[in-house]
Parts: sequence; structure tokens; C-alpha cells
Amino acid sequence: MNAPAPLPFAWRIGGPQGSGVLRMALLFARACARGGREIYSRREYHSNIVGRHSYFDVSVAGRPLFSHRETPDLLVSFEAETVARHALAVASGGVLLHADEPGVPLSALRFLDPRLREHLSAELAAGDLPPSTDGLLELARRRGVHCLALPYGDWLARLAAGHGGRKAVAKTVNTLGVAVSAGLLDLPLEDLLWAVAQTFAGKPAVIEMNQDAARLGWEAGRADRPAGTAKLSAAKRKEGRLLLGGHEAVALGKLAAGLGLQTYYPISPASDESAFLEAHTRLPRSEGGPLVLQVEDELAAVNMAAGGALTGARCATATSGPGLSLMTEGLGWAGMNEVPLVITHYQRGGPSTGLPTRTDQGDLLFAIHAGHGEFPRLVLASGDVNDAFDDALRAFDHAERFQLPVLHLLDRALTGCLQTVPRFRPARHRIERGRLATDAVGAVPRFAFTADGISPRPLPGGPGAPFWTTGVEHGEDGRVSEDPVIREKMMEKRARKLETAARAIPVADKLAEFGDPQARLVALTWGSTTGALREALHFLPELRVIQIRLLWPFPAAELEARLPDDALLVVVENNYSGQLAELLAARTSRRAAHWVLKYSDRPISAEALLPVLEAIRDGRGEPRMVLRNPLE
Amino acid sequence: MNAPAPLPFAWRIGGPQGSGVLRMALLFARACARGGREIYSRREYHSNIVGRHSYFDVSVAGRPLFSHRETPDLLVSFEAETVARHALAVASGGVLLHADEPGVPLSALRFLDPRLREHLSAELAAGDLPPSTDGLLELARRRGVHCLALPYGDWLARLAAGHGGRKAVAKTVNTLGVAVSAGLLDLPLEDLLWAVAQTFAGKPAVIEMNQDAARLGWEAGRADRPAGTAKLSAAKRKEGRLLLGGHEAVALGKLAAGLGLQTYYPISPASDESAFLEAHTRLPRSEGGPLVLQVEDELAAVNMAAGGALTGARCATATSGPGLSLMTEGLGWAGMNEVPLVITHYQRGGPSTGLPTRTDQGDLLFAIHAGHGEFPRLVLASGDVNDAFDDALRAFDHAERFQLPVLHLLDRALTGCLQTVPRFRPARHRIERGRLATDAVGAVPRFAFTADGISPRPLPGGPGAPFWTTGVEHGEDGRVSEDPVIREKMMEKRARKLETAARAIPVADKLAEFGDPQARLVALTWGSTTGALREALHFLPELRVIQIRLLWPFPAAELEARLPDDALLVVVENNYSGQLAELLAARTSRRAAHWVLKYSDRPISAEALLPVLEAIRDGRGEPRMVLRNPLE
Amino acid sequence: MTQTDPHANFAAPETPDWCRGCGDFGILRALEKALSGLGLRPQEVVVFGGIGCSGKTPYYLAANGIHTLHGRVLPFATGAKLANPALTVIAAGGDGDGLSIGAGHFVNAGRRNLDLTYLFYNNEVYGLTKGQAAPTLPEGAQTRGMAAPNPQRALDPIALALDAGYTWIGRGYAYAVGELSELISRAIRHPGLAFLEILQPCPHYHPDHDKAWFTQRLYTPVDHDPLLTTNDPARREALHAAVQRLAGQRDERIPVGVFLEDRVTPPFTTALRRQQPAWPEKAPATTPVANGEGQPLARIDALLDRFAV
Amino acid sequence: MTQTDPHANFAAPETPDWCRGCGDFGILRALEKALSGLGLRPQEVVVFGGIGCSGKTPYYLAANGIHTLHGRVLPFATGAKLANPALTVIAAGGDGDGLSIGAGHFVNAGRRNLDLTYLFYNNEVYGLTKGQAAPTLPEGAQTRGMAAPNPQRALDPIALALDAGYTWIGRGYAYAVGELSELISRAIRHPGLAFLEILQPCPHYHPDHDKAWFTQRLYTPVDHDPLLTTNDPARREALHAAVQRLAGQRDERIPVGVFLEDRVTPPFTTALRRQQPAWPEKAPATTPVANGEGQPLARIDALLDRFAV
Ligand SMILES: Cc1ncc(C[n+]2csc(CCOP(=O)(O)OP(=O)(O)O)c2C)c(N)n1
Ligand SMILES: Cc1ncc(C[n+]2csc(CCOP(=O)(O)OP(=O)(O)O)c2C)c(N)n1
Ligand code: SF4
Ligand code: SF4
Ligand SMILES: [Mg+2]
Ligand SMILES: [Mg+2]
Repeated sequence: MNAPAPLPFAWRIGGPQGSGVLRMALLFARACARGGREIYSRREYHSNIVGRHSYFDVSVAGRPLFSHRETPDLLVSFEAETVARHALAVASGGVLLHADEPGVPLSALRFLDPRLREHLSAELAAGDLPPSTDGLLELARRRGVHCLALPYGDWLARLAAGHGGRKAVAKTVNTLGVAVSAGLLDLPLEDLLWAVAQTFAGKPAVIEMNQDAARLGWEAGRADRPAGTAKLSAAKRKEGRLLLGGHEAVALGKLAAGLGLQTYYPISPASDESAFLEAHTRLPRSEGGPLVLQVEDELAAVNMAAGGALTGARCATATSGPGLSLMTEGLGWAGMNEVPLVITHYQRGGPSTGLPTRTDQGDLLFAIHAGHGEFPRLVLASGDVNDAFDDALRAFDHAERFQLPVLHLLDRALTGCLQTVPRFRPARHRIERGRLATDAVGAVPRFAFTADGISPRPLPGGPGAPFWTTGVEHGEDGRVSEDPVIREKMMEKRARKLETAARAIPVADKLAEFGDPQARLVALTWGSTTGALREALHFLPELRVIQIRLLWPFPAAELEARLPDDALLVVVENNYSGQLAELLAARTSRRAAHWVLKYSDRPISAEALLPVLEAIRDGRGEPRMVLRNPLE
Repeated sequence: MNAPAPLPFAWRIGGPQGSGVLRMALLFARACARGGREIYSRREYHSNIVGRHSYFDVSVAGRPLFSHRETPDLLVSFEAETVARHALAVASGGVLLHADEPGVPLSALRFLDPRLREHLSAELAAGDLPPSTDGLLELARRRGVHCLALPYGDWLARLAAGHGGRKAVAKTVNTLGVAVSAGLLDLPLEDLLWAVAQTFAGKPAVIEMNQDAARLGWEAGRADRPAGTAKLSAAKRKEGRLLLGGHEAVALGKLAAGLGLQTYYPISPASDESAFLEAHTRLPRSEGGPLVLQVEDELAAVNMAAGGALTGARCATATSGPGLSLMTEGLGWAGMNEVPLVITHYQRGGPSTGLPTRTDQGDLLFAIHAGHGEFPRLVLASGDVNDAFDDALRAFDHAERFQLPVLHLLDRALTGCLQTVPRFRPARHRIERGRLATDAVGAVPRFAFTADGISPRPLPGGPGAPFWTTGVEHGEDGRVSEDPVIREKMMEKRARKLETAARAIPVADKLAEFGDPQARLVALTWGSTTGALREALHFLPELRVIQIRLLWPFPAAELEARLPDDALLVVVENNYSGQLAELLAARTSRRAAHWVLKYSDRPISAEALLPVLEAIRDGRGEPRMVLRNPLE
Repeated sequence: MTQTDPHANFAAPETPDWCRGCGDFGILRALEKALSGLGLRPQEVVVFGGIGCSGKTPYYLAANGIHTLHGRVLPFATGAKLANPALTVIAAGGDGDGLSIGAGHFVNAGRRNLDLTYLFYNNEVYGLTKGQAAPTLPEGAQTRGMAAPNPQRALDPIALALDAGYTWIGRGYAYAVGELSELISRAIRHPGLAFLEILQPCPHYHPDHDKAWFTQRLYTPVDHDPLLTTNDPARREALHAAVQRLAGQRDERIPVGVFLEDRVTPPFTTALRRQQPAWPEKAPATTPVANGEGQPLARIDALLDRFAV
Repeated sequence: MTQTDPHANFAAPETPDWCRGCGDFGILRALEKALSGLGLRPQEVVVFGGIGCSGKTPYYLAANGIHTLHGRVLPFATGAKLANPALTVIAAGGDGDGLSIGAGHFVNAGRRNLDLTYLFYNNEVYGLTKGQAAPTLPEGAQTRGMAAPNPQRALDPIALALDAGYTWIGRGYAYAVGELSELISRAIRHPGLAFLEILQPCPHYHPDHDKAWFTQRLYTPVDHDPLLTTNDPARREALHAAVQRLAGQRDERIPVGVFLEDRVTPPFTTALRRQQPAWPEKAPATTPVANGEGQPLARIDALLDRFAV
């Protein structure tokens, strides 16, 4: 990185799953955000319930953030595996907090990947150090990292006195670690205490205990501050902001849209959204509220939602990976029957079961082509938490206006992140429900041929006459027809809706532009990788970023109109094959000159992207450049 | 058509489903083929068991045929609906055989599509004729069609005497109609009688009765021959030929390949193949023979076949339309686990239930992108019955050599056709089973990283040690790994197999070229539409045809190398969106200048294609040209 | 169910394309009769069809007709009923549709005692795909579409419905239109999940089981009391055992009638209201989502506050 | 099953990543013990896992281990057994895997009395996706991962297996390793389709049902005779009724042991040989398809002749 000054501060916490890492990251992020700062965090965890490693990166800055960093300035750890996995990643000059405990040989860490163990052992051997966490700490020190051993045990013993004994306070160890880091960074104590209260809301005794731990740790941190450590001292508070993740934003968007029924089958990471909805079905709403139902499988989920949508309710389902594969047939039915159905798809590592808890953007072309036969659908992809809310809300309008299934794509990086955003303003939104048949006499048949392809939609129990629909090809009246001419007209009618949608959707909802509109170096992307590019703009003013938000129908004309002839196109994607690049080639006259890809199923950071973009700018880029980090 | 002389002779028979139309078409085709002629026929039928209309076109010529005609020279009919549907299609100068019965008003035909009824009524009104079959016959006559009323009733009464009464002989009405047409065409009686014997093989009494009917009809036909009617008189017999359809060719190819297990779930038109296999599991084979199992659904079918393939058996499943949608998840598992699995996919009209018995080429991009995440697969498509056999046989070699799922695409036009082809020569084929782990000590792990991406494959119960596989991302040893570096290497390894396949598969199996290699006008196609183009070559010498047989990995380099810079590219497809055209744009530097499409879900004929190709040749073509025929 | 417009005519002008003598004709007539007899308004009735000859039923009825996907008739019907509980929702599908490809939904629907009526057409074959074995065809049987005897054993839909938790279970016969229509009415009136197996001759592919075959075998058990009105486990156990016994009779004597009418198990409504007390009064399909200006009516402010920093 | 190399060690070096105290550990040990006790060779054993905590079982065994797809463990296992009947094939999966997404296969597998052993881990929750209700969780129950009580009712795996046609049915308990291993051995030895429900505590999401909870309730019915050795319909009916009664006991007292061992129903082999007499001797997996030069061994000449013109 060539401009260290404006880099966001990067904090990392790691530990075994089930030990509270997620909650502690939230605690720290809240404390920072409370102090007026902006946050972006990323989460990494294994497909496991308890025991395997997980970690959280929290970036903090005075300006909006959209990307994490791969080299933390400060690492909070409690046990050996975290030290082993992250000691070499800590930025030189940074701080590493670890338990004041004897070193552990790498061979004793049962969940350390063999490849990583070898990698670390080799590094250690090269430095003539033993293959243990002690060796790694020493290696970190040699790189200028301040390693502080924290006497968690002693502190817990002190806390135990006032709070019901050693066992009762055991979990506050996390708070201690976070608080030490807060103290080191000069984060205001009151923000930390507020964050503790928020994080354990509803449990006064737990709050008290953890606030005591927070004070203790914070004082210790203040006392121990290594020279040169970054400061996150009090800043101006900013009102009207939220700190949340992508799946929460989607759930909120759906609630605002008037979600009537969400069916789902549990799957990581999608089910976090449904779990959130389930916990909040009773939220004050003018009247009614959504049903959220866990059903027997994804086949049931998609078709139940379609059944509900047929009656006029706003219905959705949410899934990931294999779930979408199973929904393929139902998607086609909704397309054929012109049913407004929203499918929220959280991409995760594929193929097959893949890497269920890691991020990936490998499902784009599948989402566009899923289902046998040809039928219209919309595919949207959100780039950050703001988009996630907006897109979730709009997806229903699109679905009802154009009477088709809408696939709303997110990726695991976006679901698992935490981001500060301006408070959502649903009241500014104007819901559109599309053309409904309101005639008491069902004069217009369900699938009437119209100029824009959209027919007035009757509802069962509504004013019109009964109607028919079928997944078999049908006439205007919804009854089966194998007539060749009807077939042609019906294919044309359905296809016309996509043209109608392409005309009706404002260009701002199709693509978002960032950076200098004159810049020759143009990065194209979609989904959460947008964040890394937006962050990169701060360091690379000669860059322009275009995020495709509507992937299908692909906004080819709008995009081409924005690309000067001499633009140097770089596609940035979290996948192996460059799926946006493929779309670009298929749908426009342009080709990407460079493909920047990452398929370790860890998200792309601005930090990793910058040198690559600089190389491209300087004519040193390869056509295909893969971002790799062996320590993620 | 500009060159009437070499046109194949076109014969059509129609009638309600369940009335024996299929068998009669086969009878006529056999009789013609027996006389040394070549056959291509197409079949149209409704998604219904009994009662709705079906018809068969049989083209006959002295040279190999690959396409049907839309304007029959001779129509055989037995009832009013067939007259109504086809009277206007009969070529001027042709013959229309109909029952000598009173005319029927169009309004009395309960299964006539309303749109067609209106269309016919309008034509009749324009000619001042009544809206009835009588009116249509008159209209045909005015166009120079010879309408012959056949006294089926009288003939049946004559036959009844010798064959057990009126009821017993009722079904010979079909044979009578076919035989009259044979007589009219001067088809040798002995060929007809042979065909009757073949068609009713195993039922001597039925043969005798139908041979009597054949004689009776044939004589009547000879006597009634309108002047100028084409002749299909005796020609030189040709040995070593077969007359069969695409699904039979696939089944034969699979049997030759050593199919061990075929699982399937009934679906039109795919299940015809499985039904054929089920009837022939006991065919003499050196040892053993396939199991063919109807299972509970397509999810079971694909995964059961994969389970079988894991053990080393050659396993396949066959499906259509919705079935492939349901197999999507299983396909990805096979891709992830490098399992040699063959999926035969018979395309039919989509989306959703669509038009289950009509043809379509709408699943190409779906087949290529089906499944979340990115994994290697092969997609082959057969152009005719010859290809169908070869591809079915080779698919297993590909699957085992490259250890991946192979999607073998056919389309309904190809399954439902009858074609004369040279006898298949499986003994010339060299089966390749790929790299198997033969070491007694399982030294090489299941997913060992190799230069070509292919790892030796162990089999359970085989000589090696036990092995592991999982749909989760895994290391070389097949055990789950979330290590980022292993992930990258595994993605690269799997992708490498596709490159290996692309190198290993001979170019002749990737694309087939027909016509003048220097011609500027180049038609690109895939699947059964190849046939219409091959037939068109006889009439348009300035045409060149390239059939893409390997669709994925797309043979971009080979194709580009064959296309001169000034080539005028026309894509011909039986779908709405031009899926091959999309692939061409995405994968090569070339674009199709013209898209010739048909999406009424009836097959493309040379007859319909020719004027369009001529217009393109003459610079009168539109970018997108849709082939339509309101009478199909 | 609104009780206006009694005796609406549910017959549609469309000509069925079933084979002559197909049992589906009888079922269609019985269904028309039941719907009309119940005095339902066509607009408020939604008939979902599976895929198969049977699944075409909704084409031929003058009610809302939704022709779904093979095996998915229950999920579609469930979604519609959840979204608009005021509708009368009927699912009609074949034995292949319901117990082969749809068996997962068949079984799991039993976990929700939702007010649906499921008409299960048992013809022991796959009609529309040309006569393969349905999962109800006994092992060793061979129908007209099969190359060899059926290697797989039959499932018993009644036994499975019982164990899955359906709260109304009956069996009818396609050609006994009057009785069948009465059974359908009772199934529709049952306020929970009703399962009606309909023995449906398929003269085309399964000509052995023709009218004569059935007529010889069918009987109405007189001593069977299907009513469950008490939570007494012994009564439930005894009744279940009795239904199991009736289910098992499929050879020499085949009972028809109502086998189970469980008035004790609470409707799914009870459970759903725990999650969403506004249901079913404020149903998803009929509750407005926006005000006159299009602004969302849902109030998410309190929820947003939780994320405020 | 080849009986060489007795007492091979089936423990793999891999560290399980289940939670501390998870019942899956006990099942793993019992399975290792059973396989080793049966004297099977690891190469000839194939263990298929579903997706879930339970589905990870094959990772930790030194036998061929195939980790399949959620809900599809039975189709995979079936395919392998058909292709190579010499293998000992075991399917291991969770209750969600088996009775929710996999319910269609669960039921339809019963139609084929193929020699497979299905180990069904019943922990009443979805472990790996964070504690949602499994289809075996009673209505109204609320485990640690749930926002509200379960609105859906529980399915009974034993009753459904019985209805579906499994010919060996038993229930074991994860922490009773010795007994469980004995049950697994018996299930494997059964020459048809065996279903073993294993009560598996999930201390992480379902801590109420801990060791103590189970220990108080489990018992082995002494008067139950699971053997069916006669075709007498009365004996079958009585035994089925007894199994139904045992299945129903899940609250105060929970029976474990072998519930059904049907030695009468012929194995699927019998039916398959009608179609393919060469099976199982000439199995698809082990029968060569080409000669030394690679030429196909299948002789299709006679078939081609039928199409000759
Ligand atoms: C996913 C899928 N697989 C297969 C089919 C083909 N298919 C159409 S109808 C049918 C079976 C019909 O049998 P059944 O459900 O018993 O109905 P019936 O025709 O006997 O009334 C099948 C398999 C399909 N439409 N969709
Ligand atoms: C098609 C599909 N849907 C959803 C998932 C996500 N998933 C993984 S494990 C699991 C449920 C596990 O529950 P269970 O089968 O009871 O196993 P347990 O973890 O309790 O052993 C689910 C839904 C998936 N992998 N595939
Ligand atoms: S095939 Fe059978 S079920 Fe289908 S319409 Fe004909 S008789 Fe009825
Ligand atoms: S979540 Fe439950 S089932 Fe899964 S490993 Fe933990 S204790 Fe076992
Ligand atoms: Mg049926
Ligand atoms: Mg479970």
C-alpha cells in the first residue's frame, strides 16, 4: 500500500467457534461506532458448531468503509490456535494480544490445517525458531509486532470475587481481551461500557459483570500502550446510523416491503435471515405481519412461496448454494406462470456442499440460466448493506410489476459483515404492486396478450372470475395449448416483459458508478467485491468503478454508453471463471482486458487489490490475476 | 423451394393418439426403406394418452435424409380432424386420402385449437366455402390437390368375412390407408408385405389379416393413381442399414458401452429410451447386463447413478425438461467428486412443464451452467441418429477418462424421428476407462494433484486402501478442508481436467463440417437442426454448415480457425433466444450476423430454411428471422 | 367458506382429454357436485393439480385452477392456504405424484394440520407417461406399459397418511359418484388436513382393475367408527389400529368410507397464532402493504432502533 | 461380506469436530466396533453420510467414506449396492436429512428390500445449521436454536419405516455403545433393508434431552418378539401392531432393541433377477465392459437386426 496515512485501522479477534468471537467483534464494533466512527467488518468461520477456528476483522475509520483489511493492526487472541493462524498476518508495528500461557507446539493444534502447519513450520525453520506458538510470537516480534501477554487468569480470579466465582466469570475473558484493546487504542471507556450494555441487553447481572471486566481490561490496556499505537479516541458522535449485517438488512427490507410469507429450509448462511425474521414476526405493523415457516425442503420452500404469491401475498424464500439448485424447477414454474416471487440467494463457496460458510460469487451464470427452457427473470445483486435493504424492498415491486421471479443475490461476505450505514428510510419508498385485475367481471384473461407483455393479474377470492394457470404452455386463458402460433405469441409476450422491465427500471438501479468518470482504468464488478473497489478509490484516484446491480436483463446499452473507447476494463470477482467477464463478452462489444479473481472463498480486500490495480495501471498486469493469501 | 427435382418425397399420416399412427408410419417407412430408399421422418403428438391429434411425416429419397418436409405430397387420413389440420398443408399437385364420409363442421371437432379453427374458417370464408371438412377438401382441390375418398367401411366389411368379423378387422383400417398410398406410389407390394410382417412380428394371425388389408388397399391405390403422382417403384436394395429413432440409438450406444446401471424417472420423451432398455436387459452380452430401475424421482435417479458410478460401474440416467432441473444438485456433486456420470437429456418444449411432447433446443445454456458453483462438465449434443449412437457410446469414455459428469443432449425431434443409417459398428470402437488406481497399497490419494488434473481413481472393494469423497471442498485425501490454498489448488485441478479434455477430444468429435469449405455463408448449429441444414446443402451449394457437437468446453479455437474473416455467420436454432449465438459471442471474437430461430416447438425443416438462407445470401436477411408455420 | 351463491355450477366448458372410461371423469363429476353442494363460490375455491392425467382435473372445473409441478401439489396448496386462509383449497394429484416424487411433501404435510383437502387418485400406474408402475402397484404386477413385472413393492397411502398425522382419512371409488361426492364434501368440511384416497380405474393401462374387479371387492365397513373426539390415548391407539387394518385390505375386500375423523388435534392455526397472532384474520394475501401514497405500512422503526449506534 | 482380516481397526486418525458430549461420538465408536466385530475388510465397507453433524461420520472411519448430499444418502447407497452387491453398504444420516428433505427416499427405499443398513441419528434438531427443529421434534418444543416453539408436529421414524416396508427395524441409544454396536451388527447382518433409529443427544442445541433424561426412560421390552418367520397374515398384523405400539412410546418410557426382523419378505435380489438374471453374480461394477483391445464386450447384434431394413 502506497498511502499508509488514510488506511482504516484494522482490528482482529480470533478463537474457537462457540467461544463468543462474533459477540466480541460486535462489542468492539459498537464501541467504535458509538464514538462516531464508521465500521466495516468481515467474518470467517468453519462449517462446524463448536471448536474450529473463527475470526473477525473490524476496520474502523472516519469515513464510510466497505472493505476489510488482511493485515490487522491489532490482534486479540485467547488461545494458541489463533496465535498460530494470525501471528504472521499482524501488520508490522502492530500489536498482538495473547494469553500469558506457555507456548504450544504446532503439532498439538488438532484443527490446524496440515498445509498451514507446514507453511508455518517452514517460516519458523527459516528463522531458526521452534515449531510452536512461542516461535511464531518471536517471529512476529522480529517483524516489529508488539506482543503483549495478558494475565487473563489473574484477572478472572480478581473478577470472580465479586461475581459468583471463577466459573461464573469465565466467559468475561472475551470482554477482558476486547477491553484491553480498547484501552490500548484510547477508545472512550463510556463507549465501551455502552457497547457492553447493548451486547448483553436484557441481562443486568451479565452486563454488570462484563462492565467490570471491561473497566479492568481497559485500564490495563491504557497502562500498557506501546508507543506509536493508533488512537481511536473520542470523535464527534453521528446520529442516525445503524450497525448491521447484510442478512439483517435484507430482513428489514422485506419487512418494510410488507412480506406476507417467507418459507425457508435451513441452510448456511441464508438461514440467518429467516431466523432473524422468525424472531421478529410480531413487530408492530399496521396490521398483520409475516408468517415465517421452516418447511421440509427447498422444493417445498420455493413452491409454497409461489402458491402464496398466486393469492396476492408478497412471498419470498431465502437460500444458499444447494438450495438454489433444488429451487430450479420451481423458479421455472413461476416464470412460466408469471408469478411474482422473490428468491433471496446468499452465495457461498461451491460447487456442491462446497465451503458453506465461506464467500464466493460463483452462482451468477447459474442464477441467470437456472431452469430448463427460456423464461424471464430478474437477477439483482447487492454490493453492501445499503443495497441489501434497498434491493430486498424493491425486489417485491419488480416481481409484482413485471410478474416474474426475482432472484436477489448476495454473497456470504455481505451477510457475514457488519457495516455502519445511514438509518434506512423506508417511508421514502413508494411501493408498486403492478397491474391487478380489478374488474368484477373477469373480462381480461389471465395471460392476455398486451403491448408490454404484462397482463392484469387476478387473485383468487378477488373480484374477477376464477382463473387458470399451468406450467404447461397455455393460451391467454391459462388453459393448456399446444397450438404453434399461441406458443410463439406466449414466448414473445413473456420475453416482452423483460424488455419492459429493462425500460422501466431506472439506470441508477442497474449500475452504480464511483470515482472519476473520466478515468481510463475502469473496474467492473458486482456484489460485495464492490466494497474493496470503493475503498481502493481512496488510494487510486485514476480508477473508476462500475458496479452492476441488475445482472439480468444485463444493462448492456447503459454500460456501453458509459465506457469510453479507450477504457481499460478490469473485472473483479470472487470466483474462478470470471462470470461477469463472460456476461460482458456475451452481451456487449467489450472485453475485459484483465480479470482479477479470488477463489480461495475469502473476500477480496482493497489492500490486496491495490497493488494489482496499480500494476494494471502501469501496464504490468497479466490478463488473469489471482488474489491469494495463504494465511486467511 | 427453387429446385423441385431432387426434393424428397413427403408422406404424412395423421389421426388421434392411440389409433396406431406411429405404427403405420413405421410400416410405411419400413416398406420404403426395404426398397433401398432412405428415410427421415418426424413425429408430432400431444401430451395426452388417447384422442388428441398426432401425425407423422415420412420423407423418402435415394440419398441420406436428415430433415422432414412441411408440405406433404401425400396425406393419409381416416377422420375429420386430420383433414381439418392438414388439408391446407398438402403440396399442390399432391394427393389427399380421406374417408368417404360426410363432411364435419369445424365446430364439431372438439380438439381443434380455437386459433386454428378461426384461421381455417377465415380461409374458407375467403373462398366462399362452408366452415367444414368438405370446405377444406374443396379448398385443397382448388390448389390442385387430388382428394381421394376411400371406402374404408366397405373394405373393412370385405375383410371382416375372412378374419373373424367387423370388430376384429377394425384396426386394419390403418393398414388399408397406408396400402392405398403405397399402391398409388407404385411401391412394390412385397416390400409392403414384408413391412407388415415386421411390424406385427410375433402375431401370425394379425400379420395375415393386415397383409390381406395391404393387398386390398395396394390394388385400390394402383388402380386410382392420379396422373403425375410421384413413383417409389422398386430400387436397388441396400444391405447393412437400420431404420430407427434417436432414443433407440442412444440405448444401443449405452448397451455397447457396457452400461451397468440406468436409473430413471418416467418423463416424456426421455422414458422411451429407458422403456427400450428395460425391454432388452437380457440381451446376450458376454457376461452380466444392465440393471434398469425406475426410481422415485429424478433426485434419486441422478444420485443413485452417481452412487453406482463411484463403485466403477458405467452408470447413467436419462431425463427431459423438469427432470434436469431436479438433477442440478446431483450434477454438481458428481462434478465436485469427479464421478464419471452420464446424463442423457432429451430436450422438450420448456419452460416448466412446457410442451412435453414437442421439440426445443432451449436447455443449452442451462446444461452448461446448471448447478451452483463452478465445476467441470462436458456437454455433447447429437445431430442425428448416427451421432446419437456414437455420442452415447463415447459419453462413458469421456466421463471415465476425465472423471466428470457428461451431459448428452438430444432434442425431441431427434428422439421422435425415424432415420435410415448404416448399421452401427460398435466393434470398431475402443473403450477407454480412464485412470484407475490399481496399486494394492493406496499410495496415491483419491484427489491427488496431477499435471492434467486427473487422479487415479480407486474403487471400493478394489485393490487400494479405502478412500473418501465429499461434496464439501476437500484435500487430496478427500477429507474436508477449508484451507484457502488447498481450495485454490483443488479448483485449479478440477478446471485443468476440462483443458485436458479439450486437448484430448479429437476435433472431429467437437464439430462436424458439411458443404463447401470455401463458402462464405456459414450456418452454425447444434443438435437436430443440423439435419435441416444438411438437407439444405443440396439446394444451396453456396452454403457451408458447421455443427457444434461438443458444446462445453466450447471449441472456440477450432471454430475460429475454420471461419474466414469474411464469413457471414448464421446461427440456426430451435429456441427463442439463440443460445448458441450467445455462446459464440461469449467465447469467440465472432458474432452471428443472422439468427434463424423457430420456437413454436416444431422442428426446423430444410423447406422452411431455404428461402430464409437465400434471403440472407442475397442480402435481404433480417438479423433475427423467425420460422413460423401456423399449420403444424 | 362463504355460503353465498349456493349451487354454483362448477362444470367448465373445456372437453377433458382423458381416455374413454377413465375414472377421472367420475372424480371430476363428484368434485363438481361436492363443491356445488357445499354452496361455495367458484372465486373462493382454488383447486391445485399435480402432474399426470389426474392433475388435469382443475382444467375442467369452473373454479380457480392451478396446474402445478409433478409432486409439488401440496406445497403449492399449502402456500396458498397460508397466504389466504379464507380460500377453500383442494389438492388433486396422482399416486405417482403423491407418493413417489411427492412423498416427502406427503409425509411432511402431515406435520401441519392445515385446512386442506388432498384428493389422491390411485390408479396404480403412471397414466400420462404411458403406464409405468406407480408406487401403489403391488410387486410382481405388470400393467400394459411395463416390459416386466414390477420389482418394487407397493406403498399404502392410508397407512402413511395416518402415521404422518393427517386428521381426516377416507377412501372412495371413482365410479361411485354419489358416495364419492359425499366423501369429498366431508373432507372439505373437515377443518384440518384431509386425505382422501380415490380408487381410480385406468382402463387404458390397467384394464385388469376394471369396474367389475372393483365392484366385487368394495364394501363399506359398518362397524367402523372413524370419530376421534377424546384425547384418551387408548381410544386413539385403538382407532389407529383399526385404520391400519382397513388400510391393509386391498385384495379380496376393499373398504371405502371415512376411516378417521380426528376432531381433537388442534388445527395448524393454533400453532401459527403463537408465532403470528394476527393470522388468520389479517392474512398475507389480503392485508394492505402500502398506504394511498404507496408508503410501506409496516413499521420497522423499533427494529431499526436496535441497530442504532 | 468377506470374512477375512478379522477385527480390522475401523478408527480413522481424523479428529471429529463434534461438540463435547455429542452422541455422535458414541455412535461412531459403536459402528467401529460393529464393523470390526463382523470381521469386515475396510475396503469392502462403504459408509455413506448425509449432510449434518451426523453425516460427518464417514470422515472418521477407516472404511470407504462417501459424504453425499443433504437428504440423498439412501439413493447414493442404493446405487452403490446395486452396482456392486459384494460391498457392505451403510447409510448414516440425521433426522432432518432422513425425514425432512429426504423423506421421499426414506419412504420409497422401503419398496426395495435391498441389503442396506440405514443408521438414522435422531437428535430432534438440525445440528449443523444451528439448532432448528427437526421433523422428529414434538410440536411446542423449543430448542436452543429456535426463536419460538415448534409449530409443526413430529413424525415417527419407526412407524414410517414400518409402513414403508423396511424389513428390520430397531432403536438404539448413542451412549450405550455396547448395545448399540450389537444392534448395528444385527442390522448389517440382516440380508434386507435395515432401519436403526439411534437416539442421539445433542447437548449443544437440545440440552434438555441429556444423559439423565434418557437414562430414566430407556428400557428393553422383554416380551417383544421381533422375529417374523411365517407368512401368516395374522402374525404379521399382530407384530406390526406391536411395533406401532413400541414406536409410539417416546415420552415416559422409551423402548430400545430390535423391533422387527422380517425373514419372510424376499430380498430385492429376487425381484431384480427377474429382470436381470445375471445379477448379483455379474455385477455392474465388476463385470468387464471391453476386451483386451478395448472392444465392447456387449453383443448388440441381435438387437440391431431388429432394426435392419
Ligand atoms: C419432475 C418431473 N418428472 C417427471 C415428469 C413426467 N410425468 C408427468 S405425469 C407423470 C406421472 C403421472 O403419474 P401419476 O402421478 O400417478 O398420475 P396419473 O397420470 O396416473 O393420473 C410423470 C412422471 C414431470 N412432469 N415432472
Ligand atoms: C439442499 C440442502 N439444503 C440445506 C442444507 C443445509 N443443511 C446442512 S446440515 C442440515 C440439517 C442437519 O440436520 P440433521 O439432518 O438432523 O443432522 P444433524 O446435524 O442434526 O446431525 C441442513 C439443513 C444443505 N446442506 N443442503
Ligand atoms: S391413461 Fe389411464 S388415467 Fe390417464 S386418462 Fe387414460 S385411462 Fe385415465
Ligand atoms: S450441534 Fe449437536 S449434533 Fe452437532 S456436534 Fe454439536 S452436540 Fe452434536
Ligand atoms: Mg397414477
Ligand atoms: Mg438432527
